[in-house]
Amino acid sequence: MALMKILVAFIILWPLAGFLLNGLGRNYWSKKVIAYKATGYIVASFIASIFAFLYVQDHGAVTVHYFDFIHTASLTIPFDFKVDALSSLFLLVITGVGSLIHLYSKAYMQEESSPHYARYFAYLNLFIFSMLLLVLGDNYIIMFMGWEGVGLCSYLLIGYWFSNGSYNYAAKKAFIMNRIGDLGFLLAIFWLIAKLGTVSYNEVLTAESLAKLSNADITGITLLLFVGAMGKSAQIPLFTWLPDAMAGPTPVSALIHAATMVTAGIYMITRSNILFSHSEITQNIVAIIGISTALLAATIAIKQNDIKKVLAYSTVSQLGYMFLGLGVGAYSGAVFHVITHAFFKALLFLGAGSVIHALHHEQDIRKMGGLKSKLPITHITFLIGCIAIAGVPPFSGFFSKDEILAAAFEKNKIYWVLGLVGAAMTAFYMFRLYATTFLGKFRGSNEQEAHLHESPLAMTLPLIILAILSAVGGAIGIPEIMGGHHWLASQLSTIVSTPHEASLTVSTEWILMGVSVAIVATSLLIALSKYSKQTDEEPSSAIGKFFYHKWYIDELYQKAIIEPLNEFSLFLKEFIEKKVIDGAVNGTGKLVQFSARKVRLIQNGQAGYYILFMVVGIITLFLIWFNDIYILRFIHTLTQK
Amino acid sequence: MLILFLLIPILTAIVLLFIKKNTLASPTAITASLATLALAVFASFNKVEAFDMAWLPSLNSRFTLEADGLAKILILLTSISLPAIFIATAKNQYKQKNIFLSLLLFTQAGLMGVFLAGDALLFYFFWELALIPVYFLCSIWGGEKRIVITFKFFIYTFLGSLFMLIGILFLNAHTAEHSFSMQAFIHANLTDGQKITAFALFFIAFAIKMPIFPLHTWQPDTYEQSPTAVTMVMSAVMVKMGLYGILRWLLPLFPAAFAAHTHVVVFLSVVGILYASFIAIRQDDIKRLIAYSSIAHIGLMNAAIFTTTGIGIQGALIQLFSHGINVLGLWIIADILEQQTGTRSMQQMGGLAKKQPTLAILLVGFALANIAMPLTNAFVGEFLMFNGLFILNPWIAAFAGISVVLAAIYTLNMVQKVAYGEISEKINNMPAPNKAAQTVLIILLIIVFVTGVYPQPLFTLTADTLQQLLAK
Amino acid sequence: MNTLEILFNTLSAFAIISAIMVLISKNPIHSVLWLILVFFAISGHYILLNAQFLAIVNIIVYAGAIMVLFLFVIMLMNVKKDKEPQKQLLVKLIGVIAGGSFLTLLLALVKQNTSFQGRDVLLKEGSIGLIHPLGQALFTDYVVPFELSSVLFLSAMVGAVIIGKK
Amino acid sequence: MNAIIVSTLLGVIMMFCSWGIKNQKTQQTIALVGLFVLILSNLAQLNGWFVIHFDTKGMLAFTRFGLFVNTLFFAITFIYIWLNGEEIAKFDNQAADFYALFFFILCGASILTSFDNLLMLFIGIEILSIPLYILTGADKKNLFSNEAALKYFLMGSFSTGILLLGITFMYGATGSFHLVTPMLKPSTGLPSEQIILSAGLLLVFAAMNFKVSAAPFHFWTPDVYDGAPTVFTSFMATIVKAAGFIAFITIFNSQAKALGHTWELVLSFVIVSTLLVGNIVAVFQRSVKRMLAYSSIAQAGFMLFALYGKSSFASEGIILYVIVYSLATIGVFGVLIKMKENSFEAFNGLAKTRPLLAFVTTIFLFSLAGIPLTGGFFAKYYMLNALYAAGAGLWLIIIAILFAAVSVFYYFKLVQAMYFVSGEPTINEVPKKYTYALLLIAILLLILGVFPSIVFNYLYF
Amino acid sequence: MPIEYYIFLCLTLFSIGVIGVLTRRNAIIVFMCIELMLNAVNLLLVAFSKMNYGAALAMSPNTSAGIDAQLFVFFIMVVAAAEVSIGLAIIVMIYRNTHSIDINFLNRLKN
Repeated sequence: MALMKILVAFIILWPLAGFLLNGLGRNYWSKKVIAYKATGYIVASFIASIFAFLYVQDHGAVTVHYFDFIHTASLTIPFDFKVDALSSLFLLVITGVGSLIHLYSKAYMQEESSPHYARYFAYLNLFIFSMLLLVLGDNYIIMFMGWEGVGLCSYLLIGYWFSNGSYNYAAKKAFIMNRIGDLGFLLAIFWLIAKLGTVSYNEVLTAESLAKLSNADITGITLLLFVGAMGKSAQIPLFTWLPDAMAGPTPVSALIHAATMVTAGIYMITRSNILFSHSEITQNIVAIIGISTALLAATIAIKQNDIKKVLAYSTVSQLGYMFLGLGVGAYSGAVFHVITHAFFKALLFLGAGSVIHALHHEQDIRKMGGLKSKLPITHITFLIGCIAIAGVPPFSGFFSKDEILAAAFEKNKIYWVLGLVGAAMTAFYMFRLYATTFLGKFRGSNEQEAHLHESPLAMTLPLIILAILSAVGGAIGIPEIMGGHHWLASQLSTIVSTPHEASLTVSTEWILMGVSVAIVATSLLIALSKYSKQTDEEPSSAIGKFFYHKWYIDELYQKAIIEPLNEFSLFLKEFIEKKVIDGAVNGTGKLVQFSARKVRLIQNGQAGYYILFMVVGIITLFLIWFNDIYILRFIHTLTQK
Repeated sequence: MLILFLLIPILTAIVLLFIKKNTLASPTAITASLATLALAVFASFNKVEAFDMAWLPSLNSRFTLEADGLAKILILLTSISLPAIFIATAKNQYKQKNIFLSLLLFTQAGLMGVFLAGDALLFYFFWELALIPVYFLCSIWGGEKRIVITFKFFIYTFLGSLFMLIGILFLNAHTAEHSFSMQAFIHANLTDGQKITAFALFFIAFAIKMPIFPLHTWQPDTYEQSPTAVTMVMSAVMVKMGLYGILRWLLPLFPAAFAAHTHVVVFLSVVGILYASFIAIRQDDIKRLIAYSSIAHIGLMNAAIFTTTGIGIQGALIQLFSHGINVLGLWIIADILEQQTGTRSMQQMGGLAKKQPTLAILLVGFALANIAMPLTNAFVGEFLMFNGLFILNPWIAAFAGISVVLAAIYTLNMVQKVAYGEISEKINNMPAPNKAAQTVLIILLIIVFVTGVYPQPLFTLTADTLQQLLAK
Repeated sequence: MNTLEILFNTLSAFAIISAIMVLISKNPIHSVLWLILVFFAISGHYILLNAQFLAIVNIIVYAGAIMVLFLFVIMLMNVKKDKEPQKQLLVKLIGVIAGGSFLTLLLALVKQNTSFQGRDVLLKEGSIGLIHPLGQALFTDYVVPFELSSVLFLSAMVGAVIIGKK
Repeated sequence: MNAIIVSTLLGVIMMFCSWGIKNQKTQQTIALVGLFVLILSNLAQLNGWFVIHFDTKGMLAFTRFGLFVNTLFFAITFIYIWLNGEEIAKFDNQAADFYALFFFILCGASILTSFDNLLMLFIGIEILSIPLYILTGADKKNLFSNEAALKYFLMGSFSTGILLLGITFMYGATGSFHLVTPMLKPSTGLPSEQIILSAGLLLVFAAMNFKVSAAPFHFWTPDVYDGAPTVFTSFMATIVKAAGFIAFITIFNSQAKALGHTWELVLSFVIVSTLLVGNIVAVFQRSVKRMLAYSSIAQAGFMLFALYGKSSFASEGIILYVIVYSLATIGVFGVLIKMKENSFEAFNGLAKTRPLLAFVTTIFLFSLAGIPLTGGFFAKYYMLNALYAAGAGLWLIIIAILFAAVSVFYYFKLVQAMYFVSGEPTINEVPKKYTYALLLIAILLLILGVFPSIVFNYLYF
Repeated sequence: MPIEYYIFLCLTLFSIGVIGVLTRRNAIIVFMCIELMLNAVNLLLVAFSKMNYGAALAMSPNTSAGIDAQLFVFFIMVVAAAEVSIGLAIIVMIYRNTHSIDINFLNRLKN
């Protein structure tokens, strides 16, 4: 236990230390030192995570308590961490992929001047730190801390090149959309506290506390949690920030906007799956949103020409798949896909990064092509990535995606069909990307061609490792029918309430696999044949334009939400504030002035009038006194105390 | 012990009136304020006995000072703010700086008195004493429209406090042996109708002081026009007088009337929160932006207190302190920017991160605190307060929650306009960074994060007050 | 209708008419003279009420001293009748209305008042109006105000000196 | 009694000084010494020692309260003459005459604090007023002064007529001039046998309102205060008005409650209209002197609260108010005298050139506005308390408070001129001694602002 | 002779005085009207005194009731004399400076 306490502190604090040291010493250390320090810390906590993982393997889940974050009469929120199968898995992924990407960044960010270089790594470390908080926290508050922390880091990293206005805008967009989600999350937490008075997992996620919650409560809470997930994991309607987030450096896209942060939503829902599986409505909503996001993003991805944009949309659509999995109750499947996706999507981004690096920040695939020979390693690894994501057996993507589809099939045939369509499109756009980038002949400018070169080892090494992982990563979840025993599912059986056991008959499952494989294969062949020679020009068909312009969703938001809000606040500022409220205040002052100007005219300086007024005054007094004018008496009785 | 909190500032202030040399004046002020800070720190971790002596036999009012958790936390805030302000603005050139400083110290004395007074008349006394020096500070050293604006501010708040005076008179008339002490007021025999009247009379004063929508219009103008050092005092500490008044007097005296008005006031405050946030989005003047965001935060605190839920009030108690620190930091930064760039318009700033990275980082840090990022002190308070709102009514909480997003919008706008983007020539002309101010900011930022990660000391400090309030 | 009533009525009528004449006569000197007549009428009333001392004092002080003083001043600044521009009619009207309503108001009150009903004024009997009892009272009970009225004269004198001297 | 006798004698002495002694300084010194003697004699009577013992035959009744107030009057006059000696001398090489008038006024004032008979009230008021007519017109060559004097005189004697009619009615109803307390039998309505008495009281009320310049009988005040020489205005606005109030209270405290609630109505009407006229019109004035005239009307509105009903607050309050208000007013006028002109602009930038003078002026103005830490606050507070204790509705208090807030408008206009507006003040040179005298007054006000009780300790023991 | 008669008479005179004050512009005339008011009051006082005296006489043969009123009248006359001296002095002073005693021209002080 004490060991665990130290170990967890170790895992958490290394990245934090990295952040602080690099942040404060940014002007003093050389790039080399900075890079090695940063990477070293993450590696260290990766090793620590391995130990933690092993410890959990034989001793089961542990909760370590440090201090009480909030301790009042009515509410106590401990600062606890929980290491169990789920979180330890995520630990491995985060720190593992994280360290690879740090390594990669060392070379990729070489051109930056050293303070900014340090800033970059500091942010990355901070990100890892927050991510660890998120997965390790033993209650929703600590998860929320990490949750907002990663949002902040993505904000900082997207706006890393801060002198560029549009990048800042993208960063702000990302943060604010996340904030909208966070609001949902926060409200869910309040709801829990209001009903249960606690937010610790091992108190919330239990039978008796479930008993305390009415169905309405559960649905409400889960929906709000899902809103949070939407923001973080870029689901409809809050997904538009993710493609823009590609403004950040490519490794960042790889780490944050593909491998780790965006999957936080899946983690959160899996963590609280007990709640979700008690609300049919929420599950359906999750599934529907998931699948529709998957399709929407896929359609857009088909028409994009920016290499990173394509990958971004593919990420969105893959996330959609995961939510579909969650929606149909295939939690372990979702997690499985998270892990495999982390591998191959990180791989793809890094590959893209290496391409961009080679082409001096050229991102338009129409200006690429024929890089196969120039960048061999990148090419191979990228290809593996594509295959993996397309879901060709025996690569990792196949297994995870298949598991989700199977679950979908058994839940509702329509999900399955749509899922297949999505899978087909995935294969199509991925291979469109691959073909236009690597096959054919080079379409870029000459001096670009002159300088084409394979990336340094620091960049290729992570590629290779990730390639291997995405190739064989499926091994952790080979379903029974293939003679595997689905190690992952058994791992998660402690956390996931209803581990998805294959209730389908063996035959059906084989059939499903066959179908999907067939469809995927055909569509990728079409893509290859279509794009290996030529690229596609500006879309002409209406539908093509529609996809190319991302369904005009950004424009829609601009018109429907942002501008009205701006107008509204301008109206408040200029009219309500200045004219109405302040006008009233100043009006009283003016009234006094005005009446002063009028009343003083009585004082007209003529003694005769004065005496006249006096006589009138006396008469008035008499009238008040003797006839006791009724209004005055009324006032009096009114205010008689 | 407690009397020192009044004596040190007042005596120093009087001494300062005769120190003409600036080089001598501001060190004097700084040392005095640091002395009070030391006292305050000591007081907040030890038990201090009340100070009591006869004052007005014919009115049966006593000179009573007593410090419970609520008082202590605000005393602490005050005595942190003053030295911070003095040091941060030490470079600023004011004509007759010694007068300036001494007036600030008088204000401090007034604030201390307000937070410590255990006797209603005394409370009112210090309430005004805190107001009058500020009036002079703003009107003499303020911006070009200062006279009109400050006068409006003065009349506005003075009128409010007059209503409170009537309330005090009213209660005092209904107490046995015409006493002004808290206890006597609590046991004053009033009909429910009279209770509500008195409640209203007190509430107007506090509402104007805080200020809550729609009585807030004096604030942005005043903050904009007055010298930033004064703005800091007003925004970091003075607005807390209103909340303090509500916690110390309103809630204990009229629990019933309080509960009766919960929904009205909470609704008003929430409307105010959103209103202020929306307006803040469109501000280009950095001081006005901070002013409006401050209005929003204060509104939230007020709403939380009026939920009369333990958790909400606890949150407000914490936030009293946290908001003070955060907004102080923001003001100091705003002041540095104004002093060094000579403008307050954020359009003309930009690229600060290139020119003065440290300042930019500090700005981001306080911006995060301003939007209640977790692990900053503001998160703890706002989390608890929203929680209280939610317990009162989920829909109101959700409604108010929108401000979380809005806050992100305007704060990030500010950060983007000031720190990021291409470097503007106004920023480019900035002289060397103001080390003293930056040190202060760093210290404040450390406070922000320490209390954000480990807020327990604040909880323990305010525990007793919370108990008393909940006992009602 | 005995002699007293006749006297009362004639004196009253005389007083009121000449009072009105004071108002309406253009020439200040005429008004002064009319006023003197009013005073005589009032003195007549005093005699009727057997307040001989006051009657005499009234004649001497008012009709004699004060009014002569007035006359003297008017002569001094020889204000002709046309010297005084008239107030415009409306103002006069308002004045009359105000005064009239003042009168009616008071009269109404007196009418309502019950405590005076049937109270009579003792005419021509009674010795209190004679010099002897008055003097007695003045120098015993009323010595304080008597002495103090000297202060009044002193201050009046000083004042006259201050204003009078160039 | 002592006060009355001694002040008369002193008046006579001063009269002869004006022939005997030509040196202004000496005259002032004599006057000051005389005042000192006056104070002593009054204190002597407070401790039961009389110059001459004789029965006033129920004309005068000396109460501790009245004698205490006398002391205040004399003390304030002392400060006043000490401060304004030179100024008074400026009018006339015969300042002694004015001193004589002051003493006669004081005599009248001390009659008004102790009268027990309507005859004495009448004589007292006359002794008080007649010298004032002179003082108002003292600046013989100045048309404003003349005009003010005539207006004051005509309206004053008109109000005397009203007063006499009132007294006559009261006599007719009760058959005596003594202040039998209460003359009326307590009743809510108006029993028909008391109508004439009430009418008489009301007429007296009106006349007294004139003396204390309460609306709607205030019309003379602005013109007279404005026209009269500033130095005398400050005397008029303080001692004289205060004396009027004391008389007013002595008559009506005995009667008020018996008059039933309609009385409260009448009083509320007068109070509200006084506050309204005083405060509102003052806002728009351009001449400081005239502004102060209106503000004195407003202050009268506050002092009227003491009439609302008898209570310890009322008696203590009126005393405190008299002290504070007189000191502050004398102070402000003291500064104003030194100004070349009366406009607000004249004060621009006074804080730069003469910080101390500006400071004391600020204290006086704060005190008039009733800002805490100056005596004015407690004065107003006591009055409000008295009002509430006497059972007035809260609405009246709230109105009063609102007008108090309005008063800040015009008092602070002067503060702004002095501190925030830059400019060159048009001011005659001010001797150091003079400034310190003002500072002394300011300090007194501050002390009263923190420990008002010190005044009352003397009142009862 | 009923007291009401006297009251009516005196009030009438008094009101005539008031009207005179309100309607005339010549300072002296105004002042005279005020004197008229005072006289009306005097007469009323004497009437009251005799009324009370009559009432008291019924009780005791040698009462001095009502004497106070007559003395009051005496004092009123005294005061009036003093007032007149001052008033005329002021009027003369004004006449010296502005060759007019029209109270309506005296409105330099206003507002």
